[in-house]
This record gives sequence, structure tokens and C-alpha cells, in this order.
Amino acid sequence: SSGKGSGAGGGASDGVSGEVTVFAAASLKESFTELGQRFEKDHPGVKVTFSFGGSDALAASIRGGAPADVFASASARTMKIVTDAGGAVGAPATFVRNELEIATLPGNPEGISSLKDLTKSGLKVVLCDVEVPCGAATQKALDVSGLRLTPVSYEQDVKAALTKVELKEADAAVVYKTDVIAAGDKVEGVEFPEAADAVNDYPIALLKDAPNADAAQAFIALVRSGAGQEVLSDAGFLKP
Amino acid sequence: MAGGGGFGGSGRDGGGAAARGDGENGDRENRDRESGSTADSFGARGRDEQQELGTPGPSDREPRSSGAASVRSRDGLDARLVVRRGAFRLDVGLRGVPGEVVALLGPNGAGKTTALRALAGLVPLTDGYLRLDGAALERTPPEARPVGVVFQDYLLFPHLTALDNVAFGPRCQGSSKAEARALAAEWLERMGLAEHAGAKPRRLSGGQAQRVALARALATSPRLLLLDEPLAALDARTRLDVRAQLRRHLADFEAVAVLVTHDPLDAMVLADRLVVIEDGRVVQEGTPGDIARHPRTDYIAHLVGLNLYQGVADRHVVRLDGGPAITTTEDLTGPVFVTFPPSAVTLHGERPTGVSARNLWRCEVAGMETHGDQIRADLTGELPLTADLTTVAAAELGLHTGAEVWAAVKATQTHAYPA
Amino acid sequence: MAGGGGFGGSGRDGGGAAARGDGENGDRENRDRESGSTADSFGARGRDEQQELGTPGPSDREPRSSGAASVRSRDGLDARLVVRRGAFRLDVGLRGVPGEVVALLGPNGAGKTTALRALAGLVPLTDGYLRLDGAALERTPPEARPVGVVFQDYLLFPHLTALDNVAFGPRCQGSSKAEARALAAEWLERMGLAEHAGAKPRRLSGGQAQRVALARALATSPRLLLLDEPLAALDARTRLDVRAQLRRHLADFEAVAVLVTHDPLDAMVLADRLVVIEDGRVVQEGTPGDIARHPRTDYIAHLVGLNLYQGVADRHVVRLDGGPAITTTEDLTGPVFVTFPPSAVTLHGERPTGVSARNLWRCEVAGMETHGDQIRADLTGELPLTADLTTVAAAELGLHTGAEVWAAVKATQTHAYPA
Amino acid sequence: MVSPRRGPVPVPLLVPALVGLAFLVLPLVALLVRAPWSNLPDQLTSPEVWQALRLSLVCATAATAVSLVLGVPLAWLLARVEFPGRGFVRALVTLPLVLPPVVGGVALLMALGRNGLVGQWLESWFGISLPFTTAGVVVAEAFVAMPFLVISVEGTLRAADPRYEEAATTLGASRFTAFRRVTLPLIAPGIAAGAVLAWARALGEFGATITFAGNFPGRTQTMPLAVYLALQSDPEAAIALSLVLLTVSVAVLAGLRDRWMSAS
Amino acid sequence: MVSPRRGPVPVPLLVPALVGLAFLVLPLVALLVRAPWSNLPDQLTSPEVWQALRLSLVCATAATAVSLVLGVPLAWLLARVEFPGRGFVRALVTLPLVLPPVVGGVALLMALGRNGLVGQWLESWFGISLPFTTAGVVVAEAFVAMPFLVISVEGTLRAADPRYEEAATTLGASRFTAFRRVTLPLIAPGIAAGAVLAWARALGEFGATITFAGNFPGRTQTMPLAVYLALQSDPEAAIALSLVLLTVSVAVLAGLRDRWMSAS
Ligand SMILES: Nc1ncnc2c1ncn2[C@@H]1O[C@H](COP(=O)(O)OP(=O)(O)OP(=O)(O)O)[C@@H](O)[C@H]1O
Ligand SMILES: Nc1ncnc2c1ncn2[C@@H]1O[C@H](COP(=O)(O)OP(=O)(O)OP(=O)(O)O)[C@@H](O)[C@H]1O
Ligand SMILES: [Mg+2]
Ligand SMILES: [Mg+2]
Repeated sequence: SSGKGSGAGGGASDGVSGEVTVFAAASLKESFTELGQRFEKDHPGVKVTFSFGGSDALAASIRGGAPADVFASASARTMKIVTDAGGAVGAPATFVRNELEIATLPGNPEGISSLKDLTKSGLKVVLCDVEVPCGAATQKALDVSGLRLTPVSYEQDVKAALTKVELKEADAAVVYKTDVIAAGDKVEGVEFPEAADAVNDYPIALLKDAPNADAAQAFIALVRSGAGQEVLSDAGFLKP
Repeated sequence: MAGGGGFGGSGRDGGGAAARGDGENGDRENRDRESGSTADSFGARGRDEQQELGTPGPSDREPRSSGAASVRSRDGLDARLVVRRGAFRLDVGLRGVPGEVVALLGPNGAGKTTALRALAGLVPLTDGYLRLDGAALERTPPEARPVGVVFQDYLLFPHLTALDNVAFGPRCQGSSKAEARALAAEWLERMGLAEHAGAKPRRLSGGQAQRVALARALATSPRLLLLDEPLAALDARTRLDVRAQLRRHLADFEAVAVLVTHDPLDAMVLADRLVVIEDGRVVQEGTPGDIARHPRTDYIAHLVGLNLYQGVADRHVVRLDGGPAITTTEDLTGPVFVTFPPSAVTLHGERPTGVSARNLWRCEVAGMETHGDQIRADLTGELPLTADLTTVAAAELGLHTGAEVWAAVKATQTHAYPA
Repeated sequence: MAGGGGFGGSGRDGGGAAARGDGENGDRENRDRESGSTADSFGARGRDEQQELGTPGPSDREPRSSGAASVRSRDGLDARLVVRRGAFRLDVGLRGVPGEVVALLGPNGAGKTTALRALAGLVPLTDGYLRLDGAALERTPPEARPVGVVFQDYLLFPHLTALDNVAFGPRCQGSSKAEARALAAEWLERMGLAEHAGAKPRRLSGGQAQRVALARALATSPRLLLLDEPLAALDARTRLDVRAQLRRHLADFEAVAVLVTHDPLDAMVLADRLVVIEDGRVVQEGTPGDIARHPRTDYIAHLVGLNLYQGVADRHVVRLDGGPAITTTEDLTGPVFVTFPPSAVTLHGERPTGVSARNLWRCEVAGMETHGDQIRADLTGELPLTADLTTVAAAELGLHTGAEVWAAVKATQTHAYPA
Repeated sequence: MVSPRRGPVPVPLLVPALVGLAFLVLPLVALLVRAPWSNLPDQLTSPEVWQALRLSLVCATAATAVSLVLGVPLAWLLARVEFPGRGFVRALVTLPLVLPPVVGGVALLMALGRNGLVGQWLESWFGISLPFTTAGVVVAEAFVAMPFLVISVEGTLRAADPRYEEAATTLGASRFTAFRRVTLPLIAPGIAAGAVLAWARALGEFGATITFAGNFPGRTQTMPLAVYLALQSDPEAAIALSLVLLTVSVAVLAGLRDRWMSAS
Repeated sequence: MVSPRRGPVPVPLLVPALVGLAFLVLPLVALLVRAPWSNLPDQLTSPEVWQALRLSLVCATAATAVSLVLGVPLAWLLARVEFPGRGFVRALVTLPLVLPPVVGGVALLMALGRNGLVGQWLESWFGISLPFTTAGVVVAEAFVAMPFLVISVEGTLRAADPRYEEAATTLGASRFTAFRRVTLPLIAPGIAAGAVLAWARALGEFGATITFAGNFPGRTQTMPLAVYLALQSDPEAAIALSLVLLTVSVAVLAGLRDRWMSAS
């Protein structure tokens, strides 16, 4: 699709130039890389540089004075670390959301069909730690359904949880839909209704010390534009 | 102080002793070395033991083929050691009967340490064989050989006390800790080191360390004891004690000992037989007395303090290779060696006229050294030689470097023997 | 082989030499040691140099206060070394004029190495002082001291070739790499090691390593050369060469050398003055000849091969402390030492009747050792002593351990001097 | 005491040494300076912190022990026994250092996990399952830490004089006895250094541990995991936790090492 | 050649050595076995992979060089100079190992970042800004890797005979010359071992690097960072990347170390 002029306004004529540095959660790598290429095409002469990493490490970098223009976090909490320190301009905007899904072994040999099935004894389940976004969301879903679930491990991030299922170390994990899609046929996704009550927001913000605020604004606009949202949806993200 | 008597006097009364030893040859194999009475056996060193094997040829692969020493070679040591180390090649035959001490002499770099390491199994044989008490040991790893070694630089374990260093061997042989320590304490006591039992090697003086190393090797009751200059760092008095100790212990255990030393005195006192190697080969082998009287190389002549010449004898006159002639008392024909001690040389400031010496050469003083109250002069000229004279005589002659002198040697003082 | 003449003959012609030296005292300070002509100066060792200082007292802190050696002490070495090492305490005074070689003798553990380390600055002085050519060095770090050291166990740098080991010192003193290597090659050449220049220390034999260490120390042209048993590992011939080399080099550089050795012969040949230490203290000091003739402790008597006794003289009779009396020719009164050489002892199987010897003791043979064709017998009984006799005599006497013998010593063979 | 001045420490050594020290210590100082001191009391009273700390210490020590038992012989093999492909084996041993920690964890899962090359047999034959257990933490830490010990001990072994081993064999010591009673004490400082490296590395290990053993408080949650998770929501708390970890390790290391080091 | 059998390698050493080796190598084998071989060609043709690999090698080597220059003198100081608090300083030096890597990155930012303790002065006086640059990667890697070098070299120094240094000083060598011309060559195997450790650790470094230097392809994105990112979307690709990293390091280590080691 031609994103020309979509929302962000057009080309070099708005004086957007130079380099724009985007710190983004690692889970956004594919989508943002595509959006970056599109942005560069829309704004000749502008170069988008990404630094992908764990939201926490990125937040720490930004607080430490990283020369970043944009921060796209995978959780409101890590974004809050930056905003609390006065690192962002204005309020961060949620640009996508991510919904939980149960990842099971291919073919779902344990026949898991609901959140409750995860509490079966003998089943090795891994969850994200409550400190990380997917863990917080999972906890919310469990609270809503009034279930108590003791996993074998609280993983440090959603990829770690997924890896355990991919390697068949765990029988199931609660992860994001985007991750299930990315994992292809190595896991099977099982949707569950409580997921709707526990979606995770991805906020994006212009940083206070942004060296290139204009271009940063333009990039954020692209992400939030229809064209941007389309790219993100393809990866499995929900619209905000 | 007649330190000059050390090597210089060698061989002076060699002739006298030769006549006597023969009567007691028979007791050699049963000889009983009582504690401290090492000289009881002096008569036992008869002429028949003298072997001048030279470098062992291929025939040496056949053990017990030559000489009296091989008669008993099922007991004791019988080896031919061939080792290559870079450009250096060692090839020596070694034999020893239980109770015998074989001294390995030779100039620096001759291969003495290499030979000991080969016996201990620390260096592989390139060729040859090694039998101890009848058992072939070539392929036995060092730890399984009944061999004790005193290394040239001690190699005491720095983290263990003197006591534990000595107890190490017995422990490895299966003694309990208490037994091993008791034995070690006994050995240190005998070596006069009881008070240093608790000291780490770093805190020992050189001589103390050497004695601990000796005790450590002896404490395993080896059947073959290898000593690389074990007395070099000992002071004169300790040396006497340790030397006597060593002989006594060897007699007790009927073990073979191979001793490397540079000190001809140590070799003479401690060893029953000397093996002289030069550049990896045996150049002479025999009893101390024989070697002292019949040196066959410059190195040995130097060692025993004799002037040595090689030439061709025609009855009493020996014409030296490319030099003057020497008149001797022996009646020989063909290639011979001629020796005389430095003390047999009389120096004259001018050509003497009334002297009876038939051997007279014109020489120049190349250097002098004082040995206590004796002077040893190095002479060049018609015949290169060393001469000993008293300081009084030197002063009367007005001897100085470059001075011209006449050196006279009586024919009766020379000694010739077939080469 | 008369190896037995080594120490045993000591002092035999001591009297004869004493008369001669005096005439040439004057040239001592200017004496010129030409290459190889070390004996040129034999006459220079006059009686006036003999000092018997004993342990330095507090007065030694005042340098140049005593003895002839201090007259020139602005040049050369003047030190009092006090070092504590655990239970051991060293306290010795050392002096040396340029060109002088001082030998440090003493039993194992006496503190010789410790003294050398203190001189080199490797061990701090607990007390005392150290002056070299007038400059106080106590606080100078070792690298800034003009001192060369040959260590007892060589300490050659294992990663450098022999050549680079020797070149190390000159390099540190600022020579270019090429210069330093040229100098080192020269030194190795002189030491007869040219062909081993490229070898790493591991591939050198013990004696070769020792010579490289010597070359390394000499290559820095030190003003004070310290040698811890530098000749111990050398074979007899090399020893002569290296010894001569050493003397020549020392003469060239007018440096002071302090030499630790156990070999009395080396000490006699190499040193102008001996300092004997026992248990950290100086027990005797003087020229080799003097010490050989007037030993003051058992250790020294042993070293020079004399029988030594202490007693109280009443004219010609010396009553020994708790023992028999000895008749001497000297006319003395009060505490004295008496010595006689083992060779002066005549042994008899039965109490002799017709002998003129006034000193006759009944003894028992405690042990014997062969020294070549001589026998040295250890006797206990009325008077403990050692006696040398020929093997012929021993055979005639039927000497064996435990045998009872009568030992006779002529009064003219004894020597008494005030204690 | 009249001592020769050993001379001041040479400047060409002192300057880089101090720069190096500053470089290593400065970030720690910065942590201290900027630390949320008001937060610390909260951290120190939380039982979970002590649980994680205890688990960290226990697991790191166990991993060091495993590394010593397996690693010292391995170092000896590499240093003293000639065999074909030794250089290659030596390089293999260093690989766990190069592996990004998370990949290391994945590799461990592939080898020892329920479905792993060896793990499936462990599970079916012995009923042993390492992932998600405290033993798994020890395994992960040992995997990451052991190479440090091996390489460092091998270096020391190569610098040590092999003739002492020879002397021991002439006294009747088997190769093993010579190793145990002579070589081992002689290279004790090197082993201590290697053990310290391994212990510290195990204590700080994060990626492989969480990947292989997971994160369950009291069972597999070590301090670095706790720190990492705290970082997600409360960086200040993470720093406070790190300081606790650092303080404890300084105490242990300063205490232990001087004893080990001076013993030799 | 009639050689005394040195005896077989003793079982009490061989068994743990082989178990240790298996333990370290097995996970790597598992990686190989399960590797997505079909994926590899794609990885190998991607220019970004080569870029990341090159950057990794350059930065790890630079970090090792920095560690050598600063760390060897520091090790010497710790081993040879007596000063008060030496045990404490030695413990401090090991702390970067214990620090969870991300916290290490944070600490580096606090010290050398734009607002850091020292960083603010670096920036305003010299215009030097380390974070988020290639130099920053080197700094982060050196911070993490140097302690390995220091500790391992110190262990070797302590096991070495100090009398060679004494001999050198009597030949007129200053303490520095003695260090440079005698001590250094003598402990070369130990230094080589330490350098290998440091290099390998730097090569695998991830947490501190991403925090302090960011993750910019071509500038600060080293292989471990690329692996991390790949892991997010394509774990197979991540394993393929890791294998590339491993292969290169085996090649370098097997090549380099045998030359270093045998030189001494
Ligand atoms: N590891 C080695 N590799 C190569 N050559 C060696 C090695 N060790 C010794 N050599 C050489 O072998 C020869 C014999 O050395 P060895 O140590 O056996 O002599 P040695 O007779 O004990 O001498 P010394 O009396 O000086 O101790 C020497 O020329 C020496 O340079
Ligand atoms: N580092 C040390 N600490 C404590 N005591 C020591 C130390 N080094 C040596 N000693 C002790 O000091 C004494 C003198 O030792 P030193 O090495 O000076 O003797 P030495 O005269 O050189 O003996 P040798 O002739 O045997 O070499 C010995 O008793 C020894 O045990
Ligand atoms: Mg030798
Ligand atoms: Mg000594």
C-alpha cells in the first residue's frame, strides 16, 4: 500500500531531515523495521536508526542519557519509568495492544482449551513474571477468572516462556498472540475469553532530550497512522 | 696449608699399592661393609676389576659378556643407555653389583645427568636396555622403578616441610602417615637436621636442602640410588659425615649407587668403580686407583693431577706425537701413554748440567697459581706441562709469567702403559 | 691416587713459607695481577694482614678503626651486616680492598648466603652499615648497587638464551642491543660456551648453567662481585679455567669479590683473605696460610685437615681441657691451641718402646676411609684424632674398626699458639 | 630497620594499574553515589531478597565445587597430556564463554532438558529432570563458570615447573599421587584464582540460568534474576538489590581469598 | 624408541576430566544437532551478520587489549606490592563479574554516561561521549572482561618464583625492567590464559553492552545482540547466528592459543 502522505504529512517539505533514533521493544523489531523503511522512503534524506532491546534495558539507557528521539515500550510500566524521570514530552500514547493466548505443544496433546485446564496437576506451565507486562496481564486474567495457578517458572519475558514450550520443556505457556504467530507451527495457540480483560498496552513517546524532535514526531505519526497500524496488525497486534 | 696436595700428589705411591691388593681379591663378592669401616675393603680392589671398556660397542647388548663385574649382573645394575637430545647423543654402558658405588665422572655437558635421568625413567631410551636385579626396566614407569634420585638442584617440594618431604616417599610406598613421619624424622636425625624438620625448603640453606634431598631419596630404600652431585653443597665437615652415612646406608641395603660428581676426591672416597664419560661416551672405566695411575684422556689426567702424553714407545724411549721424546723405565713397544705427576717436575733457571734426569725440556711459564704454600706452574714450550714447586723454590727461581725455565723429570718418576 | 693429600697434608710445610713472605709486603696495594700470573703475588700475603677479629663488637660501627685492611677502606667494601631471619641472627663485619677476594667460609646454615643477599640489597639490614668505595649503600635499592651476584642455584632466566641472559645486565645499564649482545658473546666465548650461546637454560647442563651465571654477573662490570659457590658445579678442568678467568677479571676491574665456598682448596686458591663464620658470627679471619696454620675452631681445623685441641700451656706441655697433655716445641704459657696434621700421626699395633715421640696415646679405631692410596683413620680413646697412613702400613698393622692402636706424634710436628 | 628502599612502584606500572582500578571501581562508586538509599531498608527487610541471596550463594558455591571437581582434572589433562586435537579441545572448552548466555541456556535445554539429547534418557532412566530445579541452576552456573576455572588453572599449570612432578614419581608417586600431593598444592594460588573467577561468574550468572532453570522464588530465583525483574518496574529497587549482592560478594571474597592466597 | 610407559593417564583424573569435557561440550553438540541447517546459508549471506561478526571481533579484541594494558599492571600491583587494604581492593576488582550485566550497564551509564559522575566532565571538557558508540561497546566489554584477566594473571604471578626478579635487579634492572623483561615472559602462559578468558567473555558480552552502548546495527550491534534480537522473532535464526559466532571463535582460539602457548 502506498502510505504517501498518510497522516504524517509529506516529505522533505515539512523540514524533516537528519537522523531519527528510535528505541523500541524487541517484540516490535519486524514491524518497526518495515515502518522505518517506509518512513525513509516517505522522507528522503532522513535516516531511521533503531535500537531494539528489552524495554527495561532501553528505559535504563534513556534514563542514562541515551541520545534517543522515540521510545516505544512493550509496557506502560517501563514507559512510566521514563516519564516519571521527566524523560518524555507530553503523555505517551498507546499505539497498539497485545492480547494473551495459551501456547501449547503442536497438536495440543494435553487437550488444553481454557485457562482452567492449565491448573491440571502434572502439567508443566510457565508464566511470565508479574513484573513483566505479559505476566501482569496473565495475573489480571487469572484474577478475573478466580483461578490459582502455580507454574514451574515465572519467566523473565514472553520469549523465554515461549521457548520453553517450543523446546517441549513446558506443556503450556501464557503468551501474546503475536508470539504465537511468530513461532509458526512450533506451538499451537489456544484463545481464552479472559484474555479480553487483560490486554497489554504498548505506549510510544517523544523523548525530552530528542536530538531530532521534528522527525521523531513524524515517525510517531506514521506509527499511529492507518498504514502503520496495518503493518502492526499483520504481526498480530491489536489496535489501541 | 697444603691444599696443593689435592690433585697434584696423585699417583705418587701408586706403584706401592699395586703389589698389595692382589692377595685379597677373593673376598670381593662377600665383602662386608661394616658401619664406618669402609676401608676394611681397601684390599679388595684388585687389578682384575680394572676394565677399560671404552665406548660400549654393539657387543654390549649381550650382557654379562665381558669382565668380572658382569659375573654377578643378574643382581644389581646392567644397562646400556642410548639417548638422543637434540644434537647430543648419549651412549654408555653401566654395570654395578649390589653394594657397589659407581661414580660417573666427566666434564660439564658430558651427559652425566642425562644418564641418571634415563636410569630413573625420566628420559626415554632411544635404544639400549636397562636391567636391575635381573628385571628389565626400560618400559617401567619411573614411579614403579625401585630407584631413588637426589637431583642436582634438589627439587624439594616447596610446600612441604623438610619432614614431609622425606616422608613423601614412604607414604607413596604405602606407609601410614605416622610411620612415614617417624621414618622421616629418623632420617633427618641421622643427617643432623632434626631441628629443621619443620622448616619449609625456602628457609633452608643450600647445604641443608641438599641433605634433606639425600634423606628423601634414601628413605624409600631404593635398589638403585642415583645421586647427581649430592655432596657439592655440603661443608667439609658435614660432607665427611654424610659421605660416611651414605656408604653405611648403601652397605646396609646392598643397593647399587650411581654417583655423579666433579670432585675427584669424592669419587675416590665413595666409589668402588669410576666410569668416565666425555661427550656422551665412556672413555675409561675402572677402579679409582687404576684410573688414577693410567689416565687415558686429558680430562682424566687433569682430574687426577697428572701430566699425560701419548706417543709411540720403542723400548725405554717414547716418541710423542709431534713432540719430543720421554725416557721411561718401562720396557714397551707400540702406542703408549706416559704420565708423571707435577710434583715430579724439577724446574731450573738455567740448563742444568749435573742433573741425572734424562728428560729435560726448555719451557716458558704461562701461568701460576698458589695452592696454599705450593705453587702450580703451567708451562708451555717443547712439552706443555704443569709443575708443582714450593713457594721457597719459586722465590729462589724468581719465577714469573713469561720466565724461561728448564723442566727435568727423572725417568723413574714417569709411568708408561699401552694405549 | 693420592686424593687423600687434599686436606690431610695441610700445614705440612707451613713453617717454611712463613719466613719468606715478609720481604714483599710493601707491594700489596699496588699489586698487579697479570693475566694468569696470579701467583706473582704470593709473596704479598704477609703476616701483617692476618687479623683475628672474631665477632665484630659495637666498636666495629666505627669504620677504619682496626687492622691494616681498613687503611684503604674508603675504596672497596666496608660493612657490618646484621640480619634477623626468624630464629637466626647474622652479625658479621666484612671488609675488602679493591682487587681483593674475600672468601666466606662456614658450615651449612652459617649465614653465608644471607650475608651475600644483604650485600646485594635483597635482604634488608636489621642493623649495621654498608659502604662501597666510600658510598653508603644501606638504602640503595639492589638495582642501583654496583654489585654482581652469582646465585647458588644460578637463577638463569628460563625464557632467554644463554646469550641474552648475559646481555641482560649490559642492556639494563643502557647498552644498545647490539653492543650488549657483542659483549655477552665475548663473555660466553671466554667461558668456553660460545657454542651454547643460543641454548635456553633448560638445555644446559648444570656446569654450563653455572658458567653462564658467572658470565652474566661479570658482564655488568660490578664493583662488588658476590659469588655463592660459583665453582661447585664445574668439572675439574673447567674449574681451573674459570677460576683463573675469575681472578684475571677481578684484577682487571679492581673490584672487591666476596666468595662463598665450601671447598677449602677453592678458598685458598682464589681468596686473599678468608672470613670464617659459624652460626651467624665471624669466628676467624685472616690469610689462607694463617688460618690453615692457626685454626681456632673445630670446623676450621676440619676444613684444613688438622687435629685441633685447646688447653693450657705450661712451657712445653699443654694440658688439654679434660684430657691428656701434649708436648710441644713452642714455649708458651696460658690458654693455647695445639694442632698437628693427620700425617704426623704414627700408628703402632702395640705400645712402642723405642720411639722418640713424646706424645703417645692409646686409641681405638672408630672408622676408616680410603683416600686413593691413603687411609684416613678416625680414632677415639685418650685423645680423639684422625691419622693418615698408607695402605701398606694399614695392611701391615691389620687395621680394622675397633682395633686398638697406639698413636704417636713427635713434638716437632705439633704447633701451639695462644688461644 | 635499615632497609634498602625497594624503590617506589614504577610509574609505567602504577599509572595503568591505577587507571585500570579506577575503571573497574568507578561504575561501582557511581552505583553507590546514585543508589536509592531510602529504598535499601525496604529491600533488606524483604524475606524474598534474603531467600534469593541465600540461593545465589548456595548455587554459586555448588557450581564452583562442581567446576573444581571436574575442571581441575580437565585443566591438568590439557596442560600435561599430549593428545591429538588438544588445541581444538582447548578451544571447545572456552566456547561457553562466547555463547550468548540465553543461547547457552537453550543449548543446555537441548542437551539436558526433558526432550534433550541426554536429558530424555536422564528422565526416562533415572527420573532426573534438571530444568526448573535448583540443581538446574547449579548446572547452568557451572556450565558458564567452569571454563574460567579450566583456562586459568591450565595457564598456571603450564607456568609451573614440571620437574617437581618428576621428583615425585622417582619417589614412587603415581601420576595421580604426584598430581594430588605435589602439583595441586604448588598451583594452589592459581586454583584459588580460578575458583574465585568461577564463583563470581556463577554468582552473577543470569541468562543461562533463567533460560535453563526458569525463575521460581525460593527454588530457582537467584539474585541476578530478582534484580532483572525489579528493573522492569522499579530500577531503584534493582540497584538496591545489586548493592546487596555486591556487598555480600565483597565480604565473602575479601574474607576467603586472603585466607586461600596466604595459605600457599 | 624404548620409552618408559608414562603409565596411562590416572583414572581418578581422567574420569572427572572427561565428564567435565562432556559437560561443556554436550550442549554445544546439542546445538549442532538441532541446528536449523537449512537456515544457515541465509544467515551466512546476510551482510548484517558479517557486520555484527566483524564488530564483535574488533570490539572483543580491543577490549582485550585494553584489559591487557590496564589489567596486567593491576595484577602485578595486587600480587607484588604490599599495601593496606589489598584484600579489599582485590575483592573490588572481582565485582564486575558479580554484577548482573544490565546493572553493570546502568552503573557504566551512571559513571560514564552523559549525566554520569565522570561522563559529564568528559563530555563538557573533551567532547567525548562514550555511550551508544563503538567505543562504548569496547568500554562495556572491557569492564566485564578485565576482571578475568586481572584475577587469572594475579594467580599466575603468585605462583611464579619471585627470585628471578631479584636476580634481574642485581643485574641493574629497575623494578619495571625486571617486570617487563623477566616477569612478563615468565608468566606469559598465564597472561595468555587470562587474555583468552577476557576475549571470550567480551565476545559473548550482552547485557552491559546493550544497556551502555545500545543496539545499533553496524555501530554497536555485536553478535550476541543480533542473536538476542533474532531470538525474538526467529529462534532458529538465533541458533544459526550463535553457531557462526562459535565457529569463528573456535577458529580464532585454536589458532591463536597454540601459538601463544607454545611460544613460552
Ligand atoms: N632438554 C635438553 N634438550 C637438548 N639438549 C639437552 C637437554 N638437556 C641437556 N642437553 C644437552 O645434553 C648435554 C648433556 O647434558 P647433561 O645435563 O647430561 O650434562 P652433565 O654431564 O650432567 O653436565 P654437568 O656436569 O654440567 O651437570 C649437554 O650438552 C646439554 O647441553
Ligand atoms: N627465609 C628465611 N626465613 C627464616 N630463616 C631462614 C630463611 N632463609 C634462611 N634461613 C635460615 O638462616 C640460616 C642461614 O641460612 P643461609 O642460607 O644464609 O646459610 P648458608 O651459610 O648459605 O648455608 P649453605 O652453605 O648450606 O648454603 C639457616 O639456619 C637457615 O635455616
Ligand atoms: Mg648435570
Ligand atoms: Mg648458601
